[in-house]
Amino acid sequence: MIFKKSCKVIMDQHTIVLGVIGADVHAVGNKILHYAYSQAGFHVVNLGVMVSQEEFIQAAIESGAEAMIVSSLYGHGELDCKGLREKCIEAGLETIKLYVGGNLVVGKTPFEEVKDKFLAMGFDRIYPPGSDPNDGIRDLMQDLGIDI
Amino acid sequence: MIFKKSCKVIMDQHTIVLGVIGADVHAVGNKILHYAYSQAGFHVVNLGVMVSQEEFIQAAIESGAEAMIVSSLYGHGELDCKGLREKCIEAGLETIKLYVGGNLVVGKTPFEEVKDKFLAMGFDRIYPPGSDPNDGIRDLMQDLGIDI
Amino acid sequence: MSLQNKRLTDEEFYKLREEVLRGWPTGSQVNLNEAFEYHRQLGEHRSFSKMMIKAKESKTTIIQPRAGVALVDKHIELLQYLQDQGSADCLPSTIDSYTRHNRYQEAQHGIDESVREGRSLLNGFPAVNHGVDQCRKVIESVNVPVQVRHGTPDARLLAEITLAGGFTSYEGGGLSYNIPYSKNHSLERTITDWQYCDRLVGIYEEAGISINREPYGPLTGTLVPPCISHSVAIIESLLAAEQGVKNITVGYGQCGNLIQDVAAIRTLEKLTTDYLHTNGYHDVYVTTVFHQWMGGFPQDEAKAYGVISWGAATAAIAGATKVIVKSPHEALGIPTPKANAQGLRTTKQVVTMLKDQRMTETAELLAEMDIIEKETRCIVDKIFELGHGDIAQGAIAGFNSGVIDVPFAPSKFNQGLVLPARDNEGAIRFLEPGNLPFTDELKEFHRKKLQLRGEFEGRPVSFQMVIDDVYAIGKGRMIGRPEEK
Amino acid sequence: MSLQNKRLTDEEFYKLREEVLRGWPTGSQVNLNEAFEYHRQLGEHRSFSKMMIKAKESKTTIIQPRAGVALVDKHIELLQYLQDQGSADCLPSTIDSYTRHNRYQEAQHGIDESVREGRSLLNGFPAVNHGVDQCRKVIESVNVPVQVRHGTPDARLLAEITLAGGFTSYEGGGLSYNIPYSKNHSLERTITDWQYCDRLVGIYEEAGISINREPYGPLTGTLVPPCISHSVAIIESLLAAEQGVKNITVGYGQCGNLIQDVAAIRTLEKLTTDYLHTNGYHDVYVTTVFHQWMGGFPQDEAKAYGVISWGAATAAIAGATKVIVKSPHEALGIPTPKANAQGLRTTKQVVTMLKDQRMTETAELLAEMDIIEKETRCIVDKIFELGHGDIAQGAIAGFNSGVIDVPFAPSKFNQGLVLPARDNEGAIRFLEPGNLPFTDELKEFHRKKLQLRGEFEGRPVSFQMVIDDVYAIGKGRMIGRPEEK
Ligand code: B12
Ligand code: B12
Repeated sequence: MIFKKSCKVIMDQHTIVLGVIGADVHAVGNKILHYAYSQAGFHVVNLGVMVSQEEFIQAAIESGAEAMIVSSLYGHGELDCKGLREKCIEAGLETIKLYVGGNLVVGKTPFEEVKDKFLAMGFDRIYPPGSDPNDGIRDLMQDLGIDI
Repeated sequence: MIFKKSCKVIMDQHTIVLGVIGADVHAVGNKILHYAYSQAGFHVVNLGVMVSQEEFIQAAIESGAEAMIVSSLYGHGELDCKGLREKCIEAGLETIKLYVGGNLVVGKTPFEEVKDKFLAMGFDRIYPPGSDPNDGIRDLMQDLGIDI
Repeated sequence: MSLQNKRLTDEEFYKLREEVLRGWPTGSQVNLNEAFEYHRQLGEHRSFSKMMIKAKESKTTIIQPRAGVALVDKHIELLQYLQDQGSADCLPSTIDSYTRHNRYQEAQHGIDESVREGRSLLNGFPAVNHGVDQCRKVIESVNVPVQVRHGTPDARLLAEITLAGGFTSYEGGGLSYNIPYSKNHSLERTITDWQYCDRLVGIYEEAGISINREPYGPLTGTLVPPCISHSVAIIESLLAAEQGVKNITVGYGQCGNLIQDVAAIRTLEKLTTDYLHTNGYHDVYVTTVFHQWMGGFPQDEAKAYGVISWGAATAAIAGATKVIVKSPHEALGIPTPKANAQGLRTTKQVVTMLKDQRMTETAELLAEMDIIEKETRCIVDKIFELGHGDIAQGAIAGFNSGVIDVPFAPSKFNQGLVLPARDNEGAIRFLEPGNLPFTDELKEFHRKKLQLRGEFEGRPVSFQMVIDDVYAIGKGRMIGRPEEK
Repeated sequence: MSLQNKRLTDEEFYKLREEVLRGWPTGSQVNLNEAFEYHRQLGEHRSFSKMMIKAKESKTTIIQPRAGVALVDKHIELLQYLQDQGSADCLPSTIDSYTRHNRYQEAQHGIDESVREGRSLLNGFPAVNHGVDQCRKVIESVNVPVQVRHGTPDARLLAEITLAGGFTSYEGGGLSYNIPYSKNHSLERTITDWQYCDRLVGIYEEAGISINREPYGPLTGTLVPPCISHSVAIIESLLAAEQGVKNITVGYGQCGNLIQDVAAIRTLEKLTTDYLHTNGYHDVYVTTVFHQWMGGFPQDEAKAYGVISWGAATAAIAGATKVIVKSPHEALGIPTPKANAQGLRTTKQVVTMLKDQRMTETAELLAEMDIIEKETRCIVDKIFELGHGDIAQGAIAGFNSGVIDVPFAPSKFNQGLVLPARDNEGAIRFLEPGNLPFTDELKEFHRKKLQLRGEFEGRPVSFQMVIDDVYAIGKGRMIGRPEEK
């Protein structure tokens, strides 16, 4: 996988908060996502692994982030992500984009089911296991109206 | 697999005709069946591979066999076995036992389907892929009323 | 008897040809010059010979399934599926058993029944009945080279039709498609008939169209020690080269012991090339094909995947040019397209992962190579001697006297005196060498090896070991040990 | 700081214990003497230590799955299925992630939700919440030894409950269950907490009940060079032995290159035994466990079978005592019982087929063993030095200074300066050795190895290689080469 600088966002204007939610310690994908979004030109606030909903929100407020890129690999994604949208709204982050990806539920599950579940929780975009980071980057640029 | 002499039929009184039907050349199972039925005490007339229905019948008449042990591995069993029962009756072999085993049809198929198909063709016993020769021997002793 | 390893003259060939083409109505569709033209426009990517050369040069192990069904459209669907979903590097058309025995009438019946029942009642693709144009339809429907795989003692008409039909590789040989695949065909007959096939390939070569030839390596697929299949491969390569064949892939069926298998692939290539050179054939390009385990398979699919993967790993570690792939349905029946593609993808994963891990020539490997080479040379050299220098005559005399002898073969022209069994590491040795012309040293080597196993298992070396070994892999082991060993 | 590698006194231990058992109401169920009695009547066939000794002595590679669900009945069903349908030689109870982080409240919530939804919402078995009796129900429901597998930095209460509950093996350690599994736990804390666990095991040993301990080998499972995981295994073995542990299984996660993997398993056993002896621990029985590929898996099941099988083959060829098995669902989610059993059966087929094919000590293997041994000794000896002879203090100083450094680890106490990448044969080397205390010779070795790959691929040695290698096996390769290489 090659993360092209060609589609670099102009001048780090756009900030995102990145992290792995819950009690999840899967760090490899997080390190690569950090690298990929940075290469694409985003200003990345990477909270690493084991991040609580509160930490995500705190960091988004402090950094003025336009999106949260949430990963969950270990299977508790469903339990951990519930209520994040509501808490964002409470905290005044009405317009923030919520992206989530990884192995979101326990067990091999048809992706459509998973997608519906997380859409219902208020996420804007949901990515299946092993998604290419570039897909998320492309979508985010589009959603934020960034020209490439 | 061990072929026990303990269940030896008394004094080669019982003859069987053994062979692989049709254009089928799978010889390994045939050699082992020959060995197994002989060890069990049967008198085995082994026609080997590529045996026609006519050859089976001819050999049964000549040897006074009580059963035909037909193998078909290569998938054409259905085409090759059709009509064998009728030809046996025509040839005066009304009471001969017809056993068949191997990979009887083309492709992995639920065994019940295969069994019904071959029962309808007039076979007395049908064995799934990779059956233990001992099963056939035990059944034959029972069917022929041989004490063990 | 006039059979000799000598190139057929044009006169001889074209005279035979008339009769061959009359074997079934579709024979009249074959026109050689038109066929050459057809091949010329097929494109490099459809040339089996070119693909094999490229694979060998890039040190890649390419993968190929077995596949064939009765009806053309279904067959095309199947091949496309294996190409697209199975990542097959090249494709086969496996021929049905009636066609293999020239029973075209019965094949036709099978086609008709298959149309009627809406499923394939034949165990392969009846290419002769379908004829030249239908074969071309198959070839054009895919983007990789396609080979005829069969098991046909008299494969002359099949060769005429399929080569004219655009196939670029032809499996088989006068020994390897006789001894394991026939009961009554004499070797005189089949060698002669295969000289025809080889000559036909030679004629294509001379017209600038290279056709790959693949002597069939695994023979009965059941505990065949390398020296036996190597001898057959070498003899068939010499017979083919004489008729003008230029691109040969020699084959070998996995035994299961890694060292023996790697040694086998390495010596197979080396010995074939050596014998070709010594006999004056200098421009034959030799590659190898490794067959995943050809004996009885476990019925459980998960276990079958284990067997398939171990075959794939061995092929890669040995550095075979091509590997023939089994499916997780192997023990039960001809695989569905899906199961076939699964076997392919498993294999692709393994050979690609192991691409850069060829076994180096350790002392152990060299010792095993040395054994195989010595054994093979004993056999092949004796066969030359029996034929007074003529390998065709020698082959006949060799089988007749048991100087070469294939375990478990159905042919009545095979002596069937040898008994193979695994040694204590799982390598296949001779429990009974029959009339193989081995030196005392070699015989002693085999005796010792089996004695060690017997001692370990606490039982005498006997036929029971052979039976146990036949069943072993199907039952999840390699060596057929008594229970609790 | 008072932490030392010194056996806890009874006073220290039992004082801590009071607090530990108060961590969750089920703690009050534990009574040591009653637990010893319980173990005494469990039967030899349920002893993990005995099984490991027997496996090593009979040169068998035994197989074990990962498995755990939220509810006891479902968990029992799962384990019975893996025993009966998966031919697992021993079983696990994989603990859920909330329990691993001592979040018993959340685990309880997960149990409740699982009951409500009728499916497991937890990624493992919450043993603490279920308590001693429920654990015993699990143990008694199967006929093979059962191990606790987790990833818990503070695993004291879990150990108390599960050992009293009849488990006979306990995975983890103060380093291996911290660095890859935690972000904020200090090593002082986790080593101290694991001294408690080890001491508990020691107390069982002293009561005549042998409990197997297994430091967790694969760490982050992602391109971890053998010397790193070996160093951790050795340190944890020394820490465990000091507390009275007598039966240790050291682990290693497959790299993928056969020679490196075999060399790793051989040196792991040798070095662990050596260090134990040199440090005065003479009566510890050491065995090995090989983990099938622990990094990203291919999503396609057929391809996953290929990866699983190659791991199984390597374990057998290396002669590992135990192999931990992946399932064809690995890339997608916690496997269904069926998929889990399939991975087991594939593995059983391969290890049984290859039982008699251990790799002999070729020059190549010895050279790789020599490299691993030198690297590991550099690290471990430096750690002893940093700890002024105390390995516990040394380990903390070692991680702090990057003298030992785990790639891709989440812990903030890990420097994360080293970068691993595959060489041109697929062995894992250091692209960037960070602060590892390597000799110039060793550094040069790694530099050269990667340079050869760079030359072959026609690109500079860089971080892009690391990324490409992380993805490679998931994408069907081993080395992350640029396209068309
Ligand atoms: C070895 C083998 C070959 C060898 C045979 C060598 C020889 N001359 O013997 C070679 C390579 C030549 C070969 C060729 C072919 N084969 Co083949 N072969 C096999 C294989 C791998 C093992 C067979 C074997 O020896 N088993 C070991 C013996 C001991 O077991 P057995 O034969 O099953 O016999 C035992 C039992 O079935 C039972 N039994 C048998 N008959 C009876 C009868 C009774 C009454 C009883 C009680 C028991 C019983 O007892 C026997 C002894 O234990 C099987 C697949 C498998 N089973 O793993 C495919 C298989 C049988 N072959 C198959 C096919 C299609 C072919 C070919 C058409 C080639 C092809 N597609 O490439 C040709 C056919 C040639 C021909 N005209 O017959 C198919 C059949 C498909 C189907 N039925 O749907 C199979 C199942 C493989 C597959 N999945 O595609 N084959
Ligand atoms: C390596 C690994 C581990 C390592 C992690 C080391 C570390 N600290 O990083 C170790 C061994 C420690 C581990 C532990 C566990 N693991 Co784990 N692990 C894996 C494994 C094999 C690979 C993960 C990985 O690194 N992949 C490579 C990276 C590059 O890919 P990635 O993580 O998927 O991330 C990429 C994409 O998903 C995507 N992405 C991710 N998030 C997002 C978000 C957005 C918006 C976008 C666009 C894209 C995106 O981009 C990333 C970069 O390319 C996976 C299975 C697999 N995938 O093959 C299991 C897996 C994730 N683990 C699993 C489990 C259950 C666990 C454990 C509970 C242990 C267990 N059962 O034994 C513990 C959990 C510990 C904890 N508290 O979190 C399960 C999860 C099950 C489920 N969801 O149903 C998996 C799927 C394995 C399985 N099938 O059982 N694991």
